[in-house]
Amino acid sequence: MIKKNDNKMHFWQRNSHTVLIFAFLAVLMIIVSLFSDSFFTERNLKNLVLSAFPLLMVALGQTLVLLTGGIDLSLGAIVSLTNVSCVTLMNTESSVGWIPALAAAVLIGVLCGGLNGLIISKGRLAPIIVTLATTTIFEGIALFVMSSPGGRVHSGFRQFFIRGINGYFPLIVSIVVVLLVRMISNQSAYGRHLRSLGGNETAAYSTGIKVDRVKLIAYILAAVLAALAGIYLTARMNSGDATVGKNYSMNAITSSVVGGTAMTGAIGDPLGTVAGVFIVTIINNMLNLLGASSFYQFIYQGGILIAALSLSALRRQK
Amino acid sequence: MLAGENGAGKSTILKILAGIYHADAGDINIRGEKRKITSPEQSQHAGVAMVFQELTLIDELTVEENIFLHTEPRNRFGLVDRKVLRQNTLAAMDRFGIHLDPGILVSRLPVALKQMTEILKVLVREPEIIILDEPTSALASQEVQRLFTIIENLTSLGKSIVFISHRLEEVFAIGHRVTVLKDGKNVDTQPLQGLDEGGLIRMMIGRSLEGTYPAKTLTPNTETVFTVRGLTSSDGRLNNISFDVKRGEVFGIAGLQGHGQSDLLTTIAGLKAYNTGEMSIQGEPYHASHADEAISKGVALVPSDRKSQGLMLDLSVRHNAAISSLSKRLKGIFIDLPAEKQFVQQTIDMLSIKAPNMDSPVHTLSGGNQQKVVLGKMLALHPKVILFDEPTRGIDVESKLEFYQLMLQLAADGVAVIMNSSDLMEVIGMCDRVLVMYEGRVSGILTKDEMTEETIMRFAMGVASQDTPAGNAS
Amino acid sequence: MFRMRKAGTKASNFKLAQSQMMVYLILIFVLLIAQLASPGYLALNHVAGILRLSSFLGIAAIGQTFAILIGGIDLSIANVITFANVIAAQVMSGSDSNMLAALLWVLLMGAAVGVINALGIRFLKIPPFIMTLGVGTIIRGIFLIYTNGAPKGNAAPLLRAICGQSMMGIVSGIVIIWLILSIAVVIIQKITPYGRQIYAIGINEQASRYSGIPTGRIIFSVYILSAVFAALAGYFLVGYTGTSFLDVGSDYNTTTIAAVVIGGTAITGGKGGYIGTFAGAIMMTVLNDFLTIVNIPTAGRQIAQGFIILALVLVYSRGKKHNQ
Amino acid sequence: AEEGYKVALVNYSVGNSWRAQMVAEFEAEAKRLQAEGVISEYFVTNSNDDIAKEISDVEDMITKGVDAIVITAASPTALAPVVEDATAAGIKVVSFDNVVETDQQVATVGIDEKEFGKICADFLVEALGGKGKIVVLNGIAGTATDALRWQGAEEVFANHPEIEILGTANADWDYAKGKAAMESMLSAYPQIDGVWSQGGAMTQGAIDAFIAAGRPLVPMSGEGNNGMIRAWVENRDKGFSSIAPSNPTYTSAEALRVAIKALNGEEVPSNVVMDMEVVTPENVDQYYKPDMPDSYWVLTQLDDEVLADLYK
Ligand SMILES: Nc1ncnc2c1ncn2[C@@H]1O[C@H](COP(=O)(O)OP(=O)(O)OP(=O)(O)O)[C@@H](O)[C@H]1O
Ligand SMILES: Nc1ncnc2c1ncn2[C@@H]1O[C@H](COP(=O)(O)OP(=O)(O)OP(=O)(O)O)[C@@H](O)[C@H]1O
Ligand SMILES: [Mg+2]
Ligand SMILES: [Mg+2]
Repeated sequence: MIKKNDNKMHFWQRNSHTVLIFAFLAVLMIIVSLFSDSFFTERNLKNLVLSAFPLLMVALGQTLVLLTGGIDLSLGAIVSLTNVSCVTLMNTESSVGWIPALAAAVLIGVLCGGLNGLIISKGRLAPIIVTLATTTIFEGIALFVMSSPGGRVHSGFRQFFIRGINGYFPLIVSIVVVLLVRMISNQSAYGRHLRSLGGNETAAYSTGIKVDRVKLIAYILAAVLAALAGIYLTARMNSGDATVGKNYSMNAITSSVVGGTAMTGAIGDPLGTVAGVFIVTIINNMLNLLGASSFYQFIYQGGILIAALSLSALRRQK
Repeated sequence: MLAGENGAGKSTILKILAGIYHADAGDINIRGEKRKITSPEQSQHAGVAMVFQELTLIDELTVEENIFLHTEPRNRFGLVDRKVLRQNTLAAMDRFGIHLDPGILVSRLPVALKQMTEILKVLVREPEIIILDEPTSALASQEVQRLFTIIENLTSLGKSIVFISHRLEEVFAIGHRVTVLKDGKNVDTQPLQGLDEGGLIRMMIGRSLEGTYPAKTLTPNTETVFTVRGLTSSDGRLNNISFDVKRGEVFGIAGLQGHGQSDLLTTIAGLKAYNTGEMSIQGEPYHASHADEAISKGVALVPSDRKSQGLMLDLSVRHNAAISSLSKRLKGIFIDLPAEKQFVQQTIDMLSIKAPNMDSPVHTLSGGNQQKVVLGKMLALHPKVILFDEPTRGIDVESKLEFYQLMLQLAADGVAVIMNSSDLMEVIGMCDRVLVMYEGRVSGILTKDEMTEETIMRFAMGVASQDTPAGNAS
Repeated sequence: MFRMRKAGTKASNFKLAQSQMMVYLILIFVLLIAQLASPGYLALNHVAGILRLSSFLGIAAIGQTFAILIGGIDLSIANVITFANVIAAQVMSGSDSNMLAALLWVLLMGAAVGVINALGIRFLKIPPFIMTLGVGTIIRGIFLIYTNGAPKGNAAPLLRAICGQSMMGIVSGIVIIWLILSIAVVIIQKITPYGRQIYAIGINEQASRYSGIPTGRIIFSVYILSAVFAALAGYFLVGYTGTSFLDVGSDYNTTTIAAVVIGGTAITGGKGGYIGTFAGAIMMTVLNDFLTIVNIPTAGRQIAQGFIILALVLVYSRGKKHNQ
Repeated sequence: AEEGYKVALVNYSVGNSWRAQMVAEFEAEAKRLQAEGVISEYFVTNSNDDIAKEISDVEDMITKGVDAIVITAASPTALAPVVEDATAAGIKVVSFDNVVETDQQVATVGIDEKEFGKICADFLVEALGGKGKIVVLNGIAGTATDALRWQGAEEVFANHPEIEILGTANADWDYAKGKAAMESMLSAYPQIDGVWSQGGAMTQGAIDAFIAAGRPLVPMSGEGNNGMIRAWVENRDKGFSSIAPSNPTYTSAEALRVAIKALNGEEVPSNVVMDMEVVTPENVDQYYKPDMPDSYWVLTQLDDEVLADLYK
């Protein structure tokens, strides 16, 4: 019995979660705007993008890693490490003083990701425990590089990053990165291989896929995206701080999963992650705009996240 | 052709060829040339492609994505070209006569269709040497026929095929030469012409067997041990199913892939919910909404997919065999370990399971021996109703015979024995009556005298149904 | 019989059985190094002190071991510990007669949290990692509201004595409690049907269901157990801290996971057990203690700790090779 | 403004009782000002130790259009740009406790953290007669407060070479970490003559570790929380002595008052250094409140009613 090839059904089958989660995001935004007239102002929306940017980068990286069936808890530490390194290496006098700093930050990202990827693939260790250990290593190195917060940032670089192109520079970078990551994960052969690892690693291996290399690249890509977040924070904070990244790993995992990425691997879409990131960010923004008490914010946060996560359950039970 | 008992080393030697295992000694020569194969990649370069006994598809990818995994057509940006991918898939399907929905997720396919996908995946790689490790164990007869046609085409094109099967008729149907392995050693290689089943069996086990199916000594009596009335599921997969199983009979279920046979068994076993319908065991009303409830009420299912449903692959043979019947061997609240070891040893002996020892992980066993562990686990429950879904998948001739004898013994002891099999010869050979399903309904219940491959197929394809007697339907 | 390289088979069997023993060997090795570097390290009362410190982590890690064995994880542990700590101090208010009441409240809270975790994991099918993280956040909100951020109350003198340096001669009471709990847990994991079923579920949940294991109920109970043991750890911590602190539990998510994994339990579930975790908990305490004593700055200490953990798991918890 | 100002407290953590009491001081002062009609509304945010979230908290307050922000920063430098943005948007910003390093704000309010470290070190030097072996308990590595307090102490110890520093640990101002670190050090060093601690709850942990190990108590510096003061008072007769210069919880209220002054157009100095209240062996009894819990901080301007409510 061959069923007619029904493309519409397949679209829904593959993208229903992404659609649902964007709907959730939209409902959330509408509810907030009902209670706060400052929500849909250009200023607030720009701020949202600015605040979401680093989490977005880390979460997109985390999504790639999750697709392989892995996890990277060290991304936050990589954010910190690249942030302090970037500040330390910046020459604020020279007009091109930011170039070596940027290059170094990206290189550090590659090295950190490479270390994670190598230990995980060649050492055949569980990603969660490897990255738990490398987290403390990277945090230690960050503290070593900059024992107390400070440093100064190249002002031209900073101006451009935050205010460039009418203040739309971060938005443009976000869109480009999202499209790139989505292309990698959904349209490239590499993306297929990434997912096939998450689906069934042994099967992927017997199909001839270079499992170790695919993994290594995934961790490097994720770390480079984390480095991007670190660089961006350098500009936004106009300084470095060895503790700036510590919440990003967990928030990134939450965002990815809220956005429909399966922690077991293979399933997920970077677009969904975008929605997840904005849900996480808007919860904070909304609690501030609504003036919620500091203590209750934890309850709202947890509650809304669990509600968003229940969406996939409702979908699955059909 | 490669033949041999379970655990003879067939899969192992071929996995060496495919680059999954490494040989410690010995050479591989392909077309007279010595090749070094240490990874699946090298094996592919050497023109070897293998369909593994245990499927290697990625559930979360679609049929076409799986078929072209690692050989994706790319456009000029280096991205996967979906259009070409679809075209190539459809072209390949047409060429090999295997038609599946290219865009469906593999996880939604029944085992047989997964198997066909796997075969297609190997064929599109255009290999010179194609290794098929028990490709037919999950296939029904028409699919097997289709596969044979493909194989014949390929051999006529000069490709070499290595084929493993425990269904001897298949060996003779398409093989040219057969190599028999036993305990990891080469017994002999012979042309199949001039060899008969008996001869092959002798090569495999060193003695002859009295036929493939055991003789029935018991005629079923009229006492009903298990009844199903009007079973209907909400998803429409089952529609008003009714039947009785009599004491001493083996009751068969047959039908084409996807017509609800597995659904019927899982529903009875409490793994799927049903809407309406009643069941009773030896006159007592029976209902189970979970598998553990079904098992405690004496209904056991031997599932079709041993890898995902049957076994905890990383656990030992002992833990696997004992897991369902733990409560039968307790000392207070603790497990009686000596009793457990004794029980597992008995199971190993009874089913002649070949395992290094009872504490080795079950994934180190050969496919057929794994299947026996699943059987042993369920037999330990002494169930009142036992449901077999493709129970002899991958089991060698000798073990099959032993298993059939066991089945008859169970039936004789008053257990309701129900078996779903896509191997029609097996259905005809073993069952006293067979229920044929079509689109979730009972299209007919045939008795032993009515059973032929042809009639079963007619009912299975919906051409005949119980109101239009099989004989004169056209 | 032709020979093949079976990197995984017998070797991995061996490894599996041995990895738990391996932890103990390595622990002894580490202790000897510590003794060499800092004479007096193995002095009786210092060892007793280490055991006492380990016992809190050890008790909290019982729950984490169960959660990881079943193929899940519990990240609500940190906040459950703090909440339990807050409740216990407040209910006890420094009086022995309230100790039992405090214990009951704390266990009740743990059980309730476990139920919520389990509901989300089982019925909403939310991954345990995220569900327990989210519930942890909510618990944090609850105890902040409950305490206004300013906890009060004190440990009962008896509890202080139990968790104190030494109760009966040299060994602290809490160490004895921990030992008893450990033995019970190991027995449950190794020779009761419940334990067996947990391992089976951790390896293959679907096959376990097909085998007639009440998977739903067992997963449910495991998350309850996990939160209950965390709550118990929080309760005993009041005996250690004297009063409650809002960040007393904050490190325990990471340290319990590390103790479990260093102890040779597979993070993917189904393999290992509390025997290893017991040593893992001691190992984590020794590492921390030793790095404090050798007096390197925080940055260096973190780097060293990370590398040591990596080295430990590299020794015995490596996965299978693809081409075994 | 006629109907009163809108003000916000941007806070980065509510993770311990010092911070909870600090928020309460702000709220008490804000309520008082509200009753007087000076302010119309106040908001409190908490970024939960997250620097980036605190940055967006400030942005959200700018969006809300508040007139003044008092801020205690998760990072002194990282918050500077957004504080400058707020100032540019016409908001009066006052930073306190962990202050922001920028001149584009109305003022910073707080104690002199280096002085804190110096007072503790001076006490220890004097108590030991300029000679002895000590250990150091620091706060959270990488924070400005930690660095400044240690700097202050280091300058003193540099002049006293006979004070030997045996070991240093970062115990994050945390009781349990302080106690565990002290236990490790006690077993490693047979002789410890004094403990220089940055305060928080660590000193209390150190005292308990000494008692648990059965070692005689030695002079230790601390900070004014009731638990530590209780241990001090209870062990006075065993010869224990201490000192507790303190970062009072009412810096938040002080910062708010400075912000209101600025809003009213009054001149305010750019660096408001509060008088350091120090708990000393002489005055310790007047600070100690036996019936308040250990987590209570003794340097407060809250009245008993509010305190009772906070610690209910
Ligand atoms: N990883 C392994 N480690 C140790 N022994 C193994 C391993 N894999 C297989 N074996 C053993 O090698 C032998 C050959 O197994 P193989 O899978 O090749 O058998 P087979 O001939 O394919 O049997 P079947 O017909 O049941 O599939 C068996 O005895 C099996 O137990
Ligand atoms: N050709 C096909 N293309 C796509 N989906 C199919 C096809 N055939 C079956 N399916 C779907 O596969 C799913 C699983 O089928 P299932 O395994 O239950 O079949 P079955 O009734 O067990 O048949 P059998 O017992 O013969 O294997 C069903 O949802 C069915 O609709
Ligand atoms: Mg085989
Ligand atoms: Mg089927």
